[in-house]
Amino acid sequence: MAETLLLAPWLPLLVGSVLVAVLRGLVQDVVFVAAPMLALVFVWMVPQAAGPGIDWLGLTLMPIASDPTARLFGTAFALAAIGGAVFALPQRSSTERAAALLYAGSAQGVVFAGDLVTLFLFWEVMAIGSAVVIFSNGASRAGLRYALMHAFGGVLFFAGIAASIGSGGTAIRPFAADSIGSVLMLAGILVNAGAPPVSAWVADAYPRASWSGAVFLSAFTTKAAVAVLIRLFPGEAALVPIGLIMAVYGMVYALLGNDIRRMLSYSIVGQVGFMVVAIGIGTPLALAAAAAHAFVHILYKGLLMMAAGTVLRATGTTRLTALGGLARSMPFATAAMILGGLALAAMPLTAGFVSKSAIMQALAEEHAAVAWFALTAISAGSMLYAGLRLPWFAMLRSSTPPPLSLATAPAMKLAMGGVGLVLLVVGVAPSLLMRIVPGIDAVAVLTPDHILFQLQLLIGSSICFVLFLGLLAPRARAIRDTDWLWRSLPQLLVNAVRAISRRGVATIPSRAEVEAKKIRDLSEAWMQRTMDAGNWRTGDIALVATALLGICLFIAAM
Amino acid sequence: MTMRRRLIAGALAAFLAVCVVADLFVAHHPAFGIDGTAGFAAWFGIIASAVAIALALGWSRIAGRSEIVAEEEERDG
Amino acid sequence: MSLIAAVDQHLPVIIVLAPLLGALLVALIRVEIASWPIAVIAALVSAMAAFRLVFGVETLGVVSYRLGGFAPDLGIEYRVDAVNALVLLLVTGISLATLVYARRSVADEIDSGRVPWFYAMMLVAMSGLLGMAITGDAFNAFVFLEISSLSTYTLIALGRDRRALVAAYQYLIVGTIGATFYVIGVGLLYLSTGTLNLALIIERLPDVTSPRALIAAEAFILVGIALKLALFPLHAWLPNAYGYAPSAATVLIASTATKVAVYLMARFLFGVFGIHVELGPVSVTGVLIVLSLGAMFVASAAAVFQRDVKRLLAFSSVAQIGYITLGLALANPAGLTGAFLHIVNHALMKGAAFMAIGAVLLRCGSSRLDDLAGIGRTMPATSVALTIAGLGLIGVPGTSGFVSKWYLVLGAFDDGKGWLAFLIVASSVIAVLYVGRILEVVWFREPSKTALAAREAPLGMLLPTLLLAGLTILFGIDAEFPARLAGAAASALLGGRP
Amino acid sequence: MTVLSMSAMMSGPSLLGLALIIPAVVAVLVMLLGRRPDLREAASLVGALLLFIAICALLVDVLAGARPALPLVRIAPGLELILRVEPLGMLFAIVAATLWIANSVYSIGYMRGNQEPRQTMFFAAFAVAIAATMGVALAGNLVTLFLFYELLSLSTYPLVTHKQSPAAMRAGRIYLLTLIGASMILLLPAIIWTAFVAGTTNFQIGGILAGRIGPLAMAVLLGLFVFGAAKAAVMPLHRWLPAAMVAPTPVSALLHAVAVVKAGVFTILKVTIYIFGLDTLQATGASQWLVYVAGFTIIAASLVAMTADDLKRRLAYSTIGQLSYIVMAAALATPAAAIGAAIHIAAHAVSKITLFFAAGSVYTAEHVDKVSQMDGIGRRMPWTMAAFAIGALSMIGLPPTAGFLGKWFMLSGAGSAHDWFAVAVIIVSTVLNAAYLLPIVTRAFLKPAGGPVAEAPLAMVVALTATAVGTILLFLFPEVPYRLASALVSR
Repeated sequence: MAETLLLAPWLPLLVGSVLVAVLRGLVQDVVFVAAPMLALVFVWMVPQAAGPGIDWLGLTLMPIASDPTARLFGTAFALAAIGGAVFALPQRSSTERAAALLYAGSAQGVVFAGDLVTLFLFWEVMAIGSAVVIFSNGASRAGLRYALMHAFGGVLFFAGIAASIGSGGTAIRPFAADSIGSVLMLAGILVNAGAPPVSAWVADAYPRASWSGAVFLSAFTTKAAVAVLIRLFPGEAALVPIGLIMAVYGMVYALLGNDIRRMLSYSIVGQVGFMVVAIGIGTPLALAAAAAHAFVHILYKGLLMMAAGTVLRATGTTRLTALGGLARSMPFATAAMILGGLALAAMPLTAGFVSKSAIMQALAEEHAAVAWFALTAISAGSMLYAGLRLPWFAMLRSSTPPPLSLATAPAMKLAMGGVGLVLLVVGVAPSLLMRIVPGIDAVAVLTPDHILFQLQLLIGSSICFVLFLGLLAPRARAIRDTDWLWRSLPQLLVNAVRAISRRGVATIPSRAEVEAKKIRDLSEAWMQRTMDAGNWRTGDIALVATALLGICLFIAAM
Repeated sequence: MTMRRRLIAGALAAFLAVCVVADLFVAHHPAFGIDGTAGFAAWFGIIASAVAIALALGWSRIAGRSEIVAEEEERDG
Repeated sequence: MSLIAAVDQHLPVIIVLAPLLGALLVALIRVEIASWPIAVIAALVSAMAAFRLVFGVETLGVVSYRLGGFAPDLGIEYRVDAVNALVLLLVTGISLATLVYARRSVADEIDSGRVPWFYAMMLVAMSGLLGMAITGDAFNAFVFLEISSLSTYTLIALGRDRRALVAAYQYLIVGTIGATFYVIGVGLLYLSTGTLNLALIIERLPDVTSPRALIAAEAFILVGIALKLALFPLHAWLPNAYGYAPSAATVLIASTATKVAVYLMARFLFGVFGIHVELGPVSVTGVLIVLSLGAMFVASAAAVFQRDVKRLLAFSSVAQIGYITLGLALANPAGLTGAFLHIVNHALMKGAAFMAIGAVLLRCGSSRLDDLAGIGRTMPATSVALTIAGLGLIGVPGTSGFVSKWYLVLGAFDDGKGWLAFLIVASSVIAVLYVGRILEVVWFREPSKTALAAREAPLGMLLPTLLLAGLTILFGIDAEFPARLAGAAASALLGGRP
Repeated sequence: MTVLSMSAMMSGPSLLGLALIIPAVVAVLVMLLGRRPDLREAASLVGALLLFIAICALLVDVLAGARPALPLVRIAPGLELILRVEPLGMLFAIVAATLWIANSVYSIGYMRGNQEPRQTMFFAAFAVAIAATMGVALAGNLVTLFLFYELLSLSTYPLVTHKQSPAAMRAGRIYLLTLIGASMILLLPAIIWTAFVAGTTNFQIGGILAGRIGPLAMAVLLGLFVFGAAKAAVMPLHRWLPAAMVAPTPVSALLHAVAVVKAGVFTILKVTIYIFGLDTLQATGASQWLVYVAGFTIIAASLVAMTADDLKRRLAYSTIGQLSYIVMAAALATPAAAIGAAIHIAAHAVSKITLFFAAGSVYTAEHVDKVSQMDGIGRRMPWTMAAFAIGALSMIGLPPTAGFLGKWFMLSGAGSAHDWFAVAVIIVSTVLNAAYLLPIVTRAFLKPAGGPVAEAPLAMVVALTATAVGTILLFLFPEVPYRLASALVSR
């Protein structure tokens, strides 16, 4: 039993995190890359059962409990971590590396957790790790906002767990959002998933990470939330509308975005929306499809973030308005961006087509018409921003390209090439994916009607893009987002209160001063009196005594 | 609209037409009826994209902020 | 054997006579060196007698002694029960300690020619107070009251400060008024009942036909005594009297004189008139509670602003007397126990405090608060005693003040007066203020020049000071003994018969 | 080793006595050794170690189920002083004894590093305060508790006014007046009322008031206890705590972590468990109002903390909030919440002392006491600010730090009681805690260094590193506090 614990996939990553923090130079590089590889091995070696329990605080913690879902997410997380680590080899920040491994390890911990408390512990460590990844780029304020948001989500989740363990212990099991406890839990998870009304944290924080940090960020937090949703809230009907809103929101903001990584962050929310909708449907196929989509999404979003990171590292900016014409000078990144974008848009023969087909089929089987039509439409929209707008304006359009300060490092090419290869291989041979996600093996992917359907959708969308190219041109213009709620609203409130109180104070001081003077005079007089209290004239004492006697006698006489 | 864009648009339209024609000859597995009709995805894709663009532009009209603010936003670590 | 038995028989009178004879002796010999030993011996004899008597009372119950062997309705009866046994013990004990303490202080503060007079007056005052406590005769009590008062006026007037004379004069007038009121009241009682013996008065009260005369008598007597015990608002004579008297005299009168007056008041209230008598629409208890609260708050607040420590402590005395009278007004076992405990405890801690200030006065020549700065470093033992006394005044647990407050508050709850409990403790927070001022200056301020020059008090003064302070602590930790005596006193009073 | 075996052989009651005597003796020794600073400090350290050993020996007994008692004196009928250890007191005692060691080490570094005057007085008063704390922790009835509670107030006064500046004296006055005033006006009547109603003031599991007074009177009585124990700093009686910030940092650590405020919340918790009884409070709902008051205090204090630029002031308001967590948990009166409250006493102690140590270390090294001056300080003083960061995480309640433990139980207590107000308060305050603590950390580490690495004196760094490590160790191995806390509610 104990050896199960030693095979925990999070173990090499956490140990690696400590080592990376301590070590330097080539050894650090080796550990940095080897740790996630070892984690991938462990994901597949650890027995498909609950590991040993550890007694702690009167609870039994199950730090490792593997099942197919855990293994799927574990694989995706490990692949993302390997890719991210290789990609980040030119990044010399030890802090970011250590934090990234901590982050990746705790993400593994979340999906392999055997009970709610363990899950939550890893959940919080994940928040710390990811926050440090952002901080390590010097983004103090954005990092702070990110940390606060996760503290909020974490404590909601925490409160939900604490309130729910009364009924049924800490076992991981499906909940229904029917009590305040489970609603809190759901809310906490949804915060991490980037659901409205707090979706804005994703696009606020991720673009502030370094060129390499964003790759890690794009992989774990939101998808770990998806994994937890699959386990805790399968078939929760409320998730369907929430997911739809996320999908629309992500698409709209991605269409308007200027900064590549901001666009990609919005796109994360949009794609997670697909998964959330599927989880809300809740059939075995839907859940498996959500998991598969998470898997694929981790890969193609990682690839896109790598491409964006490459551009950022080379040019110092990711703003579309400043970019363009890079296809010639950065062919590798351009290819990666196009491939990633097409995978996102579910172009046939990419992995995205496989997983999105599974989701659509799950919706179709349940006759969830609204969701099906909406998501189909949003798929077309995804093509607009990811498959077309992004590569066109960033790379392909003819424009004077910004000067390149750094060439794309071989390790980065290797990482992009590897991830891109996986996307293509899975796209060509969907059975590979179906092997590790057995729930979706009945989905028809590469059938003629299916391919034709998708091609028509994407070409239709492309025609629109060509027609309305001018409207979609990037502009240096920010769009208000839901972070207005916690960034601007409090300031407005404070200002309002200040203004009111200032107006109030203006009238008060004169009166207050008068009162204060009165009180001061009184207290001085009182002090004088009390100090003199022993200095009565004898006659006064006699008078008082007589008066007292008189009163007594008077009362007696009545 | 430049000549090149017209050409591309024409090519795409032609390709789409080919697809729609091909769609007439494959077996469909509709779940909602309309989605089984040939060429459904073609017109749905165009309309959906147009709606998406309209939605985005409309929202940017409502929620957009001045450029100076946007610059500040970018600088704000 | 027979001698001891004979002495035992006459213990009550020995208690009073020993100091009186001692005073006579001192006055006759008038040799400065001899005065102090005689005075101490006289006080010692009296104290030993009191001790023996008290334990006798505990086993035998009431001790009655007929002066000259006359029957009570003709002659004077000395009567010792649980109530005044406590007071006798207290007065003799404190007087003894004060006299031991007095030697150096008196040598410093009193002109050498007057020293014998001073001791004589101390002894006379002591004997007067003891007489007031022990007698069972209302008029005899007046006589002793006058004896003690007259000697006290003299003691105060011996103070070196010129204002002492004025203070003494004022006290003389006020005291005389009080005594006059008292004697008028006693006269009214005599007219109604035909006797001066308290026990007999009580027996005959039910037959009295005119309640109005009785009520008038009560009013006169109570107001008279109230003047003597400085019940608010009749307290104005006290701060100056205490403040300007010689240190030793201050200790004596502060810890004993008012206590005996309180005893006398309790005697009349519970024994003679009955506490629950209605004075028209208002009850005696009601009036007493209001006046006690006034004392507790007004006098405490006044104490906060004093600049002279002796005056400060004097105001504090007024406030503390308020606690005692409040306990009387509660008139239930817990409250009365608290009152009598506080009679003892307050005597001890106020005695210790005034003794400590006397020592400071000796060494620094001033009792102004500012001149006490940093005295804790040069006179640590004295300052410790002062600190303990101060904490006792606040009622910090571990000091006797806490125990008496405990009973008082318990009494208030017992009476269903929860609000009163809060007022009791609230007023002790004011004590935090004035005691805090002293302690802060003494311990935490940089020493003044005078303080730096000062040395620790001489042993003769230090020992009694520390003894009283030690008792304050001891009775705070193990209050079994005083609580037993006070409890016995309370039940004796509530039993209705003196 | 011999000492250990000796104390292991001693019986429980004599250990109780030792717990009071050791610090008292240290106080005397420190006074006597005033002229020889090294010996004087050695006395403090050895005393702290001895006390720790004695308390550990006692802990072994208590964990084995013993509840040794040591009657001290019987003041008067119905009024006696007695020491009796029970799990909660044990927990408090072990926390205070452990942190005394850390604080002694730290104080030595701080007092010497800052060349503070009157060090003898300082260390002596400190030892007396520890003795008083032990008395509070081990008190067997309310009267004993009150005695030592007051002694604690008095003995810490010279510490608060240590600087003797006008501001310090003013702070001292506020300190003493609030604490003694509240305890005299409210706590004392509450105790006497209890004695009057129940006929005893002994602590008994399940309480002594059940069925003796009505719900309304019970609520009032609880109010007297809560506000009487002003050391718990429940609003509006919280002002003394920020005022006392003028004191040297080791004193702040003593106030906030080791002794004073803990004595306050300890009193409240002890009273709810052993005088009122959790079941009684649950059944009558007499403590519900307190949930709201404590909740308000938590939020309000956190908001004030956000606006404070003075580091110690910010930490002071943080303490006020954290204390009210414990008070709120006590008021919830569910077993889980009580466990949470008890554990939070330990958790908050070890993490807040870390924060104060770090603040003092920053002050000693660079004379910086404002948050706005802390740019890049984490790069110059990495150990100090790393410890601070750990303490901050613990305040927020994030794993892997001790702060998580208490919050876990408090939340499940609030949840199981369906007290959603309390849950909401904890949620909101967690975010607020993060909002006022994390910026300090980010500022310290993310802004440019602006200077070479220069830590505070070694003794201070050692102490604060030890407490920071302790914050994490307590999370990983919560066995002892958990067992003690759960013994509170087990039948």
